Amino acid sequence: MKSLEVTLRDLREQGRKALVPYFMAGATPDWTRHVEAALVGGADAVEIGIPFSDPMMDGVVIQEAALRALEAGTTLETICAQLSQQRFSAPLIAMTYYNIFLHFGLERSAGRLAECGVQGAIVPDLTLEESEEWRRYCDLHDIATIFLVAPSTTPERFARLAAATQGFCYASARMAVTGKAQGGGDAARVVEAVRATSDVPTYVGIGITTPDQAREAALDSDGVIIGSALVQTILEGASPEQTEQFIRSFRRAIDE
Amino acid sequence: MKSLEVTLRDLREQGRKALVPYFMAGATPDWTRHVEAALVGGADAVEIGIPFSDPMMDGVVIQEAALRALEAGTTLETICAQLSQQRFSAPLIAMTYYNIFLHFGLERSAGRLAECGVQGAIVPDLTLEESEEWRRYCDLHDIATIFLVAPSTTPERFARLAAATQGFCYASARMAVTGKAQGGGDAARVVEAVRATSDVPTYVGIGITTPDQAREAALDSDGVIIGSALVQTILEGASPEQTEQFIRSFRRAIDE
Amino acid sequence: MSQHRLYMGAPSPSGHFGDFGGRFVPEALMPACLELEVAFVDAWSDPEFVQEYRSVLHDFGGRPTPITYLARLSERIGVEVFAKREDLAHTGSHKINNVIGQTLLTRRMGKHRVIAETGAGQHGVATATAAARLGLECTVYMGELDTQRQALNVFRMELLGSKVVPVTSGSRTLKDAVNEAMREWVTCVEDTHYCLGSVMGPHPFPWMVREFQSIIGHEASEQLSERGVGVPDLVVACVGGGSNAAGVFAGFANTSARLVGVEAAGGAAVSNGSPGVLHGMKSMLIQDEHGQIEEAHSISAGLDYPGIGPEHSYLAAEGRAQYVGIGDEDVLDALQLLSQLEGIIPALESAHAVAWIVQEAGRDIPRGSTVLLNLSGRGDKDVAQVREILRGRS
Amino acid sequence: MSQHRLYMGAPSPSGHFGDFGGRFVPEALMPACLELEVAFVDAWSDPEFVQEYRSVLHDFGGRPTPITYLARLSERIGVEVFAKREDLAHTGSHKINNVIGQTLLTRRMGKHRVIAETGAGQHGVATATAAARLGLECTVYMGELDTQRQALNVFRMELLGSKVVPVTSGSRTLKDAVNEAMREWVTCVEDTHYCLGSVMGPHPFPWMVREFQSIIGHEASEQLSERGVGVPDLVVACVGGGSNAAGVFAGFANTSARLVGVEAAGGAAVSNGSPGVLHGMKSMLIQDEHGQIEEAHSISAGLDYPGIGPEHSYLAAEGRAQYVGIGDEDVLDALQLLSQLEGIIPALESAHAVAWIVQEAGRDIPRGSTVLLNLSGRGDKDVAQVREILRGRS
Ligand SMILES: Cc1ncc(COP(=O)(O)O)c(C=O)c1O
Ligand SMILES: Cc1ncc(COP(=O)(O)O)c(C=O)c1O
Repeated sequence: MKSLEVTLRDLREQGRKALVPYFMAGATPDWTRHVEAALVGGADAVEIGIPFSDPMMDGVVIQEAALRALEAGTTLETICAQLSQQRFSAPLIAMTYYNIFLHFGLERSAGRLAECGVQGAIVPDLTLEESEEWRRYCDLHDIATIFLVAPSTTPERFARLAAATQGFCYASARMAVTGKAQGGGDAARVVEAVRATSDVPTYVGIGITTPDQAREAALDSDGVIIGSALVQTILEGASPEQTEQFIRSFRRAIDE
Repeated sequence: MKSLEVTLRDLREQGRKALVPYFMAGATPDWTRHVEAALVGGADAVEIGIPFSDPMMDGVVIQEAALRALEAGTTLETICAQLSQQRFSAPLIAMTYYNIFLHFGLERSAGRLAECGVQGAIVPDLTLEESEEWRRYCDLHDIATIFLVAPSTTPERFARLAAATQGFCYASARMAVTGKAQGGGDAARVVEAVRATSDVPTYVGIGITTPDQAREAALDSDGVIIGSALVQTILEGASPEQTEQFIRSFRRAIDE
Repeated sequence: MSQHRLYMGAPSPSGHFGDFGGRFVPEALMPACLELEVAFVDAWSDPEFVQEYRSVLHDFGGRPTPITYLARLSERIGVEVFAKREDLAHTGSHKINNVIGQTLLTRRMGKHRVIAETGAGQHGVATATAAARLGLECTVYMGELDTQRQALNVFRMELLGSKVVPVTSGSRTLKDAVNEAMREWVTCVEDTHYCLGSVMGPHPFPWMVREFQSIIGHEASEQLSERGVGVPDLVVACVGGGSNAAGVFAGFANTSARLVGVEAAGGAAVSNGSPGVLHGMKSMLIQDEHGQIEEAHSISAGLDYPGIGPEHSYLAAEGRAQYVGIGDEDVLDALQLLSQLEGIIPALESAHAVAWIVQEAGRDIPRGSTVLLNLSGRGDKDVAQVREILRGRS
Repeated sequence: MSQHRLYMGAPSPSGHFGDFGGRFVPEALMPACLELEVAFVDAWSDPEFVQEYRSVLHDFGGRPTPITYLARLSERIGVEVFAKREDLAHTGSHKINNVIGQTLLTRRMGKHRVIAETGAGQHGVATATAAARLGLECTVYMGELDTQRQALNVFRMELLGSKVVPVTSGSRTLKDAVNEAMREWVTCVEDTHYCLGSVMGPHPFPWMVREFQSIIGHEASEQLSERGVGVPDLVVACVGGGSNAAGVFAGFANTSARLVGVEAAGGAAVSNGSPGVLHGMKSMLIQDEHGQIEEAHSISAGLDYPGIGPEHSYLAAEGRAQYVGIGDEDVLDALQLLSQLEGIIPALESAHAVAWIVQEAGRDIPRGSTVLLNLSGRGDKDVAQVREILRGRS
């Protein structure tokens, strides 16, 4: 079992719902300070978005963040270099599209991520079927490969994905790309489908915008992922302190 | 034999080359005064153009004259009314397109023309083959039907057209529509072709622009027709006196 | 319908269809008309020529064009509509049929140049196309107003190697382009063929162009038979000069099918015109009380012609075909309807025929009738114009 | 050329052509891809479906398109060139073959709506057309820049009853329209089919679109045999995503014919790219040193794509097909040359293939060779642009 999963299972055993915020690396110069602030605010793990020119699974907010990051010259290497300069108090999870790793070299990517403390990777366009080679290198470097499931996932795939995912299973709350949304979507049903086949921690993401939504999602699941809503505040100029407050408000909601 | 032809044959017997100017009826308000002036200047007969919207055989000058005449409200009837108000000292020849007569009524056209002293008609788009009915009515009213021949006319057609034409045979000097041109064109050859088959008077027209050209054309033929060159001076504002001078200059040239 | 007379055969030796047709041209052009007649008769009875004409239309022109059953339109209006898809022919309309015939004939006559008139540019582009293919020189006369309104078609002709001459006389539109082409033909008739664009002009043009277009009707008749539809109750086509209508009618003139030609209401030579002589022919014309030709007015440049081919005047006089007028508004509606229901954007010209069918379905066209619609061309040339009009409204 | 391997059969069960292809999509779309694969395999082996696909393409789409021998061009360059005339297909290019297949499949899957991406608008117009015919709802995603550059095509789609959504993300061109269509598909995959426009995207699209386009090659092969030309020495087609090329290659992949795909020099994924993953597939892509996709640059919107279909990447890797690049200047010259010599104004895309043939005749193409040129579309859509460019020069 990967280190990430050990940590996250521990969390669950402690009865703590996981709070996992997403940051686009390089979208602002002080992005690592936002990561730290989130940890102070109560995040249990952090997704580090590595920008890609064609983010097929992302809505406008994260697209915009990626664009800014790319314009600022962000690359996988600059990100890793920045991450290497400090140690974070919670696991980091890289999130990006497959082409970034493919181009950097699969083995080299996994190694470099591990070097700078990354313990998991989410590659939304890498299907289970295409993931074998990537998983092999991740295994070598103790990187958990995290898979998504969606409301459209079939029972047979729920079983295979839940079995394959490591660290946690990323349950899409709705049929949508990342972005802000209302309501709880299909989260409960999706989580239940995962649980029917596996005891891997299952976190809900996609469209969780408010603390209320997060509270509700956490009720049915083991944790929540906050992406666009957070990234938007940062794009709009939020300070690390504001990020800390932001995270704290979600923390409070899911801990209720 | 039609009156017109009797007159024109007489002229030839007198050794006089015929000078036949063309006027667009209605192109200027004083157009009948130009006709009179031409007679004073030495014209032997006058072509009276009746404007048609689609003058397929005419170049830009006569098109423009027709347009002005039509804009001034000129019709076959207004022309006849004006012609009826006076007697001219030389034969008048109507020139227009077939649709004008067809629309007015063929028999009625011939009758109305005859009433106001017209003795001949040139209808450039009425082919010999289509002319039977028109000729019948012209015969009833002593109107000579004048046919054109052209450089492209075949020997067989030369014979038929020369036999059918009355008054004179209109020999096109060149393959062109009415307008100003240079040189003598094919006039000599065309006139010769007519003469080879008929002794009808043969006049050269199409493109005769200067007294020199007229002199040359008259050498080989029995007369000349002056159209666009004259009409253009009138469109440009020439007075009847200037028309008289214009005609006189051509008269002198062909009498040399 | 019982019939004793055979329709759409050859005209009389002098080129008449009943009271209409004939030859009304300057003498300078008579030899060319006669030469053309002889050449056409000779070629059209030469199996080798006919074979070449057919194979060029097959290999280059995209024939046979299909017949499309318009399922959704038919359901909507309660009449079975089959469209003959001339919009799929090369250059986008039936015009190619005629120009292939005439350019092959031009070469056969030993001439190396063609001239043509054009209104919106369809016939001009088709002529330029056929001329390019055979390496003939080509000059196209086009009303100056039209060269401005259809600047892209001017460019197309130039791309194809043709010269386009703006005509500044008269109304500076199609009618004047014909006049000018005729005038120019006088000057170059020796080595130049005048490639007239419709079933109009002096004999043998109306006959010859109809023969070159009759491939539409013959194909359609065979295609409908193959499909088991047999002879349709109606054959409907738009009419400018009348070439696409003549072409499709030719396949059904001696059957029981009703023939309907749809004119633009603003240029309805048969409904609103009277007999007259223009552009070398006697036919029905829009003219004023003095015999001055009037300008036609239509949203579709291709129907903006004050006359109609003489054979149509004859068919109308005989009662063999019926001619109706459709206004611009109905045309726009029909164009949108066909686009949305069938995925075919018709030319504005062709949309006249669609509009009449839609209007009369269940009225003059009994429910359940089978109708052959000649879809003479595609609407790509018209979308900019239609867009402007529809925008102006909303 | 001796061959042991058979080309252009089905990909591996996971949708790979050698190292390329596959499925790289969000999990949310996987069930739809799997459903589509099953539906396609089922339909494509159902003679009734195949028959319907063929008959719609025949009756509505204008197939078979002819093969035209380009006599004057051939004489000029010393190589025998035969053009497969996809420009004569309904909507003006080969795109109709694919959309007819996919919309029929959409209906068969019980979905009532399609979405599509489009660059210049060709695939969008084709999809809107096919959707109108079947009464499917249709939304087309188009880069905002492209909606402005190709406003008339936007209007065409609207006329056909489709909704056009301008895409404001990224470079606001084709690449982003694909991203956006994929994103939207995630939200409506239940009742909506994504009608992808080329042999790209996740399995089964590259295979399915190739199969729907292979009618080009099969027809051509038969037509050339009938003419006694037999197997040509070369088969040449332009390559954007690669659908027309795949379609024509499919008829000759297992013959001795050399296969040549002509890319825009500014978007030459095979010549200048490297392997990568984009838009659901692994293939050759134009990308920077960090794996960021670059914008392609070409005078022709249809080739303005930074990738290429995965099967082409495979054929290139195998050496079975060769991919070359042609610059904008040569394309303009070729467009003019073909127009003037043959009376065919090609699409700018297709002119790339012409340009390469002209350039290599007597060099890489030995004198006297027979070449099958896939003329993927007509240039009407491009004349305004070409006019501006040529004007800017003179
Ligand atoms: C598509 C189309 N249909 C019809 C016409 C009218 O011509 P005709 O009546 O000769 O078929 C034209 C003329 O340009 C046309 O382009
Ligand atoms: C005429 C034409 N040819 C070629 C292409 C390129 O697409 P593909 O490579 O898929 O054939 C396009 C795309 O729009 C096109 O319109």
